[in-house]
Amino acid sequence: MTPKERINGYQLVYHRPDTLTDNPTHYCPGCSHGVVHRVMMEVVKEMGIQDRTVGVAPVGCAVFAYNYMNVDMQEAAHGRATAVATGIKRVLPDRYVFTYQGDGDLAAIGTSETIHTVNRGENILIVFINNGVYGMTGGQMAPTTLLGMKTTTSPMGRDVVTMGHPLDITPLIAQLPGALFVTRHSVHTPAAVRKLKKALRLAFEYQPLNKGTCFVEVVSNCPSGWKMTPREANAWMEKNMFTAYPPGDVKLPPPGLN
Amino acid sequence: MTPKERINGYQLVYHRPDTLTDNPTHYCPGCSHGVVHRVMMEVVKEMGIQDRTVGVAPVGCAVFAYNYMNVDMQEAAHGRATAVATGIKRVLPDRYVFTYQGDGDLAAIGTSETIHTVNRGENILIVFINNGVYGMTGGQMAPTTLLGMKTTTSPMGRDVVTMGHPLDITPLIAQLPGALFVTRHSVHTPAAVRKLKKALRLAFEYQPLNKGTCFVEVVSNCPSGWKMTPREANAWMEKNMFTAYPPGDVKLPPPGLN
Amino acid sequence: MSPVQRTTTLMKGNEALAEAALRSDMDAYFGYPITPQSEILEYLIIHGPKRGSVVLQAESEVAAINMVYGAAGAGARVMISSSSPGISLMQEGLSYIASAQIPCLVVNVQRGGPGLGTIQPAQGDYFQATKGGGHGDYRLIVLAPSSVQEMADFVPEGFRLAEKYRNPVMILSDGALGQMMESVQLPEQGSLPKSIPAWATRGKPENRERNIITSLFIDPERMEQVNIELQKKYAAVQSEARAELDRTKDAEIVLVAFGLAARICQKVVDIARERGKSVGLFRPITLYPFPTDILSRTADHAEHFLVVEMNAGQMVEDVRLAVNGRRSVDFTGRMGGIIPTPEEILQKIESLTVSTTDQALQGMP
Amino acid sequence: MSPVQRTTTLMKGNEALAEAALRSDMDAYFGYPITPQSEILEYLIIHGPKRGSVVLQAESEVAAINMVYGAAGAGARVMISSSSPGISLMQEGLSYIASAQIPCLVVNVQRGGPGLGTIQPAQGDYFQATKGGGHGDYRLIVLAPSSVQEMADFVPEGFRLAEKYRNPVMILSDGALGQMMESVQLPEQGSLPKSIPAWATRGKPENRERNIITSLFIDPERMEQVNIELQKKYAAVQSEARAELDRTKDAEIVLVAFGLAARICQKVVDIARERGKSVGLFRPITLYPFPTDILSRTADHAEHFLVVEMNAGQMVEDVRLAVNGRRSVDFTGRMGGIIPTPEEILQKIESLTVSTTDQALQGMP
Amino acid sequence: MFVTHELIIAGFGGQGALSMGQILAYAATIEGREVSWMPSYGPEMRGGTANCIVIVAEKRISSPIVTMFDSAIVLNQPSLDKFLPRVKTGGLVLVEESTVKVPPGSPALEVVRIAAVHEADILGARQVANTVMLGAFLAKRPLVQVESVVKALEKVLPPHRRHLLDMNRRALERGAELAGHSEKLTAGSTA
Amino acid sequence: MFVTHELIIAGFGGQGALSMGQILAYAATIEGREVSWMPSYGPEMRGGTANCIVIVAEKRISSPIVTMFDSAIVLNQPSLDKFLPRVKTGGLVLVEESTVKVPPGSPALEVVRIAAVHEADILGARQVANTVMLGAFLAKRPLVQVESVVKALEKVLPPHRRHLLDMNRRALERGAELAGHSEKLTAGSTA
Amino acid sequence: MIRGTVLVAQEICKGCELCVIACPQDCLGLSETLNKKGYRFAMLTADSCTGCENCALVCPDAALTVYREPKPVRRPATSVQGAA
Amino acid sequence: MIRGTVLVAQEICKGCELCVIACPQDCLGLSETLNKKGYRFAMLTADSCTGCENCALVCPDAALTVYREPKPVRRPATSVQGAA
Ligand SMILES: Cc1ncc(C[n+]2csc(CCOP(=O)(O)OP(=O)(O)O)c2C)c(N)n1
Ligand SMILES: Cc1ncc(C[n+]2csc(CCOP(=O)(O)OP(=O)(O)O)c2C)c(N)n1
Ligand code: SF4
Ligand code: SF4
Ligand code: SF4
Ligand code: SF4
Ligand code: SF4
Ligand code: SF4
Ligand SMILES: [Mg+2]
Ligand SMILES: [Mg+2]
Repeated sequence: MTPKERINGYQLVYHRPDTLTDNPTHYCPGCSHGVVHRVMMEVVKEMGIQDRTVGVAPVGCAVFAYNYMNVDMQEAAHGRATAVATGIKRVLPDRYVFTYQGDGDLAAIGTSETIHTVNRGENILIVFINNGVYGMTGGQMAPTTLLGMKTTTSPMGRDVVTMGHPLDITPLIAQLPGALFVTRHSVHTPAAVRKLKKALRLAFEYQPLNKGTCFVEVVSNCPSGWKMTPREANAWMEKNMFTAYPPGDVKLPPPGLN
Repeated sequence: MTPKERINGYQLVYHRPDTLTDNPTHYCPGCSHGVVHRVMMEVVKEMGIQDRTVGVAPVGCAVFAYNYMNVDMQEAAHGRATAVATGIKRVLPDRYVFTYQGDGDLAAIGTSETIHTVNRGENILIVFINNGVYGMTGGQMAPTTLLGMKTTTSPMGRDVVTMGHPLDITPLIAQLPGALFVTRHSVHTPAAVRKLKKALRLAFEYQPLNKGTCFVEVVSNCPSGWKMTPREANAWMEKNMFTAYPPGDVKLPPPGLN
Repeated sequence: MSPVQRTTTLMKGNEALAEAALRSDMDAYFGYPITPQSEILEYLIIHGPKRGSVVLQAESEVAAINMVYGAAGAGARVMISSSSPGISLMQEGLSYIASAQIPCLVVNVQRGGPGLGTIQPAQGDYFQATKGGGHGDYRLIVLAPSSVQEMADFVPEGFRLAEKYRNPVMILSDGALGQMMESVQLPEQGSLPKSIPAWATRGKPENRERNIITSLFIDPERMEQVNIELQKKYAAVQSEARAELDRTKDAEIVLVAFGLAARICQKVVDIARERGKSVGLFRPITLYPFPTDILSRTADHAEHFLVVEMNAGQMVEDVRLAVNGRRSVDFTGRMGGIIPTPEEILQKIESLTVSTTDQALQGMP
Repeated sequence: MSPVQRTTTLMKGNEALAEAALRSDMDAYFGYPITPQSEILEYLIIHGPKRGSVVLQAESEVAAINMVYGAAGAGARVMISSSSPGISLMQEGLSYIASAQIPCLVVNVQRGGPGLGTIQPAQGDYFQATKGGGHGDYRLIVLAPSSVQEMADFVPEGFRLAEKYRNPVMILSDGALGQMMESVQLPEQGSLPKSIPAWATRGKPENRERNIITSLFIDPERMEQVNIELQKKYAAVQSEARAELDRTKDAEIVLVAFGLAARICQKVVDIARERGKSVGLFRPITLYPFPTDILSRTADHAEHFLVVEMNAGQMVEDVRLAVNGRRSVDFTGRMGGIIPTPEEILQKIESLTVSTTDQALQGMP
Repeated sequence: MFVTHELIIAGFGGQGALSMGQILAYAATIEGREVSWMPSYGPEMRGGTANCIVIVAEKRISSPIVTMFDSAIVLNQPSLDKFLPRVKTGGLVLVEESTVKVPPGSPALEVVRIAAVHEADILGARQVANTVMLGAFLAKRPLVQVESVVKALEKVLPPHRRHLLDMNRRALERGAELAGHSEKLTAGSTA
Repeated sequence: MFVTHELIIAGFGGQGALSMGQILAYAATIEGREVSWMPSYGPEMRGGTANCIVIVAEKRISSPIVTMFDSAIVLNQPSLDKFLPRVKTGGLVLVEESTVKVPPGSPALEVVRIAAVHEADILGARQVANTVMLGAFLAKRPLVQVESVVKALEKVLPPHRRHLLDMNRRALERGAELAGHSEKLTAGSTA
Repeated sequence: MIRGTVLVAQEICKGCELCVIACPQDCLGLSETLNKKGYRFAMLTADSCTGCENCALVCPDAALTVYREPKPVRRPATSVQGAA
Repeated sequence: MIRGTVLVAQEICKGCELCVIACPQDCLGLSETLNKKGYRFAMLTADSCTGCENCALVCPDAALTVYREPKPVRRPATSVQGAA
């Protein structure tokens, strides 16, 4: 049966949105980045805001996000995505502005920008991909690397005495009065993806209210950095990453808002 | 009566410690910096650790701290004092290492270094002088400037929409597992000074235990930046700063430690 | 709007610059306090917002320069200012901005270095400004004001050049020019045309491809193409080279100085001429592009060049490159925030003429 | 300890450098991952701690360079490494380190810029390294390896120079040298003497004044004195200038190239000589101090200089300054991570000789 | 023709040396002169010395910084020590009487002592001590007219200080009187 | 005299092109040759192409980067397209049979197809496909002795992989056999 | 049960198997052959697909298009009108 | 009550008055004259000082030295031994 025959008489129920470009991604097989890209662009598509959306790509594996997301984008220096987004949003206050950042980008070199952007309550969306490792540069330790976790720069496992504790930045963020909505998700199951999409939709919808920063963490895998198959990686993530970074809402907007 | 006559037969009960140099300070009249310097050096003197203490001065009004504190010191770049202290402590793990930083230094440009140093649990003491203003550069808004407070860069008072909320960094710090002892003080009354001294003594004493970072905030005045007399400044501080930054212990070491 | 009469006002250099930015319809300013230029931020935060300009005190210079990247990448007219150490922190950001070809105006009100240094005026950041303190082959267009008037004038001019060439422009000033007051004619409000650039990231309408601001070209062939584009631009920028020549035509000795040092040298020329010495002054106004050709022509008749800088000798290299061995090029300078006095420059001039006319006598016991 | 025999090993440049650092009794290393040099941190974190060296992955390059300041200011032998964008972020810190006269070793494994650029090898940071990318008048001593062997050799040499002059030393390498493997003889463990400097901040004993590490000299007279001290040091450093000369004696055309580009040029010389052309190679080993005098002597006999760089033309300025108009100096280069091929350099050589010998014929229809 | 005048005003930070210079500069601008006002600034917010160089000229001013001065207005002792040797021969040195002692043995200069603080107290506001000094200076060196100074003050004083305008005018006049009556010393006579 | 040999090894990331080159470089070092191994590295962690240039020579190697090669070992199609034109006339092109198709019409080169993946499967571990290729290459261009390769493997293999040594030796031998028996094509004959 | 089917963009698929794991009907698997990038790619291995979209939801490369049988339009009994 | 006294380092004092405020005995005040730096400086204005140290504790410039009458040594009655 040719594909054409197979779908004959059937209805299309899912197709990649045209807010994603046709470029194949450079991500490793099974990497969460692609899922999050797709879901974000589905939301942009469904809300019909492609013409009012400006994204900021990080330095990290998602550095090429602008090759895939079919919206106007800027590629920021390592760690500075939220500063770049602040610049954009301040001069274009009616646009939807988001950043997309890895854990190295957001929680190591960009810590200061992250905290101050949220503290100012910039009306932007920050999407935070926490895969516990520097994927792009070959799997070095990230601030969020778990204790005992082996990376190329914690070859015997992260040890707390010399390397410090995993940095759980999301609750810190949530504590800042400028944070409007802080939530943590994953994309390892269809149900998780559905939840993430709902959260992202809310986060985008809050933006024109000018009530503060929305912060969506996605606990993610990095099959290459972790040296696992995608299947193993997702299982490992659920077992280990979720203990340290449990999915769920961390801070909800005040009741009146919804 | 000459001074000599006056003290004839009396006992010396207080004299500036020789861990302070003889240099007169450049601080404005009534500025808290001088008090904190003195108290710290009294502790160093009383503990007899002058020969094992290395301090790090910030960029801020206390940039010249090394002119007054009679211990080996390094003057760090703006915001980087804790990184400098990390460098020192890592190569000299048996020394007492402290930083001394203003709110602009520690909580604006140095946010990232502050958080990561504490997160690594570097075994150093961070003394944080929160006067709600950039004193050195002429009274600009600091991260800790209160809402409505007038500074040269918030001439109509800090407004939350464009300038964001005052950043209360101390509870954030306390939340990090690397923080051992986090406490907040002031120096506006003799009693407050006594409390601060006790806290500083504890903080120094914890250091050889290698259990993490000690963080001592001193809510301070800045008569010049606030455009008040020292007397007014202390009264204003008590009334306004203490509401936002209430003195007290924020995080105590685990019970076994003392 | 009816044209506003240009009136003369007495102003600090920093404030004149800030007011000129508002009159140039600057959309946004990002900064962080640092002496001796905090007045720029302070002035703008009072006057900017009510005149439609975003003014934001960032948490650091690193954040500020990246806010500039974002805002200017979104098509806004953006300025940033700082002083030496703060400018050093922006070097990565400036390299990105130059690579992504984002127009913006960067002001460095220099102080004495290196390190934390002093807050007194200096010119030690010439190399950083003109050769590119960040990584890779990029250039800033660098304007060197030498009066409060030029602190104001070079703002619209800087924006114009930045937008024309899609390149960051730097105004390389110093603490003395920032802090001193002189009378100044401010530019007229609205005299600098503004339009939204086609490449700006402001949301992708259906009828165009998405706009991307990036400096990442992982494929080296593509990266080289970008570099070739940049180099072509820099070649075109050479036509903007400017200098002010003061009594150089008949000068035997030509002083070369920029910014505040040029002001001192003007006095030196006055005195020297009174004393019957044929001294002139060559003042580069653009430090990049360096006015190589104009200077080279001066070398057709002048015998000696004496470069005067408030540093250890930086521009002197560009002077030597321009003169290319045809004439002697000497240097005198003061460092660390010290401003050379006319007297010491005059002495140096004496020693120069002695050393050439009476060379044979030199070194005798 | 009995002296260890120097054996030949096949190693990546980055790893050879890291191993050489351990053998040079480095006390501490601070770094942050960035391609193409992450192997240095990765190697050191495996081998460093068990051999007594502190190895710490910092939260950023800014933090890392300031950790270096602290540790080296406390008298430790300290190294840091990064690649172009990361080095740009260190410019403020480097200016502080130079001003406070703290010895340390900084490694830049360059990649193509500007901006985020590409991860391919390049030499676009020459200006930044040699003229001072940070603010104020300071210099790094800059060593340019051109083989894996030199990646190793320049580590103890870099530490030695840093400690001798109390100045930061930079090894200016590139991604190709960092990533390639060649056989290398590693330095012997403990061959570099070490002592605790008297100025280090390690706690003030009763019998000495407190030690202070600072770059703040608010009084301009004092700041100028510090600058004069620095300039005297840089004058003394000139004696360390080094270059490798390959068949320049009888060369009509002298190629000038450093690092990887010099390797390519070596091949060019081989081929050119085979073809009967008298071509030689001048390879600066120290980029600062630039081997001006040695090069100038070469200009006594050579007719043309052709500078070959993996950038848009940076070192060529120093070559021109050295030659000072006596000979023609041309430039050819590739940018953005592209490595020039021997063929294209040979072609350029052809065009040079054509353009001088057959100049009259040029431009004819 | 108007002869270029190069003046230094120096005192402790907070004594108002800088603003005195600014007022003079404004006044000269109002009269169409070329003016430059150049402060020296230190790290301290208060305390420390503060001084400014004011140059008033007819044509474009070349260097805004000079090392020898036509006059000096001196508000504290360290400044006197620093600047006395840098006043040109025959130049004018105006000192605030209560805070500055003129040492004997200085070169031949016209030294005028003004009890500006005392006069200001009498006038009712210590802040106008500066204005008294300025009035005295202008009596000696009429670089600008008193009216221009008043206009400058009108421009410069913040709205909530406008009521001080009259007092300032009186201070200027009083300064001029004092300068007229003042015991003229050459530095070197007992101060 | 030993003649300098310039070789490119190219494939997808993860196929082991780089490590194959390293083994060869180690082996040549053991034999006292001058060697350089130069990878090209891309942004991707997996996927993308990866290749390295290995130069084996008797004397100091000048440029570690060359544009024309004496031989090429090719493990995927994009690499063939890229490097086939850059093999010198008369040079050797070794391709993995199951993944690379040699197009007709290429210049006259010695093209040898090796079913390395298939052979490795037979030997029991797909990872040794590389070693099969290397064995084949060395049969054609004996730059180093097989024994040196085995010694290099001993040095390079991590302890927990030492048991693979024997299999690798067999893979080298098998590769050599295949190269001997292999149908020699000039590119251009139907592949 | 509603019937569905999926199309796989074979040259985009990287064979990560996440769809295979996510499919509640166990009707996805990987090909034996490789695509141009060297990956095995996802394919329907049984015809039990219900068009539930789960596979598409977890696919990092948006390589899946999902189709479903039209829902049998349940017409309310009262509105029986002639289909056009 | 124990009697005490304080010495003020007049050239170091900046006249901030914090000691004046802190003194429970109200025995500190500022001078009429200025020191070399132009500040009025702290001085004892009454002889009610108890040597409590409060002033010294809050002084930012460590300008105060505090003295106190020796405590009357309360000798336990049983140990009356001749003082050497
Ligand atoms: C200033 C600077 N430092 C370092 C790098 C190198 N670098 C590129 S990506 C990266 C880390 C990325 O990790 P993360 O943010 O967690 O993203 P991931 O790749 O894991 O998605 C680093 C350190 C750089 N490009 N620029
Ligand atoms: C990189 C850099 N940016 C800015 C400055 C200017 N600067 C000096 S001190 C200071 C702020 C000091 O404020 P704070 O840390 O609160 O200390 P305080 O003076 O209030 O005690 C600033 C912004 C600098 N020296 N270096
Ligand atoms: S390295 Fe990790 S984060 Fe990066 S693309 Fe691969 S799997 Fe994803
Ligand atoms: S400016 Fe403020 S913080 Fe600085 S010395 Fe003066 S009072 Fe103290
Ligand atoms: S999830 Fe997508 S990329 Fe992965 S195997 Fe399935 S179709 Fe292919
Ligand atoms: S649509 Fe559902 S049933 Fe069909 S293949 Fe995908 S996951 Fe399986
Ligand atoms: S010691 Fe106590 S009583 Fe005496 S002056 Fe000081 S505060 Fe007052
Ligand atoms: S507290 Fe100290 S500085 Fe302040 S008035 Fe008293 S003695 Fe002087
Ligand atoms: Mg990551
Ligand atoms: Mg402060």
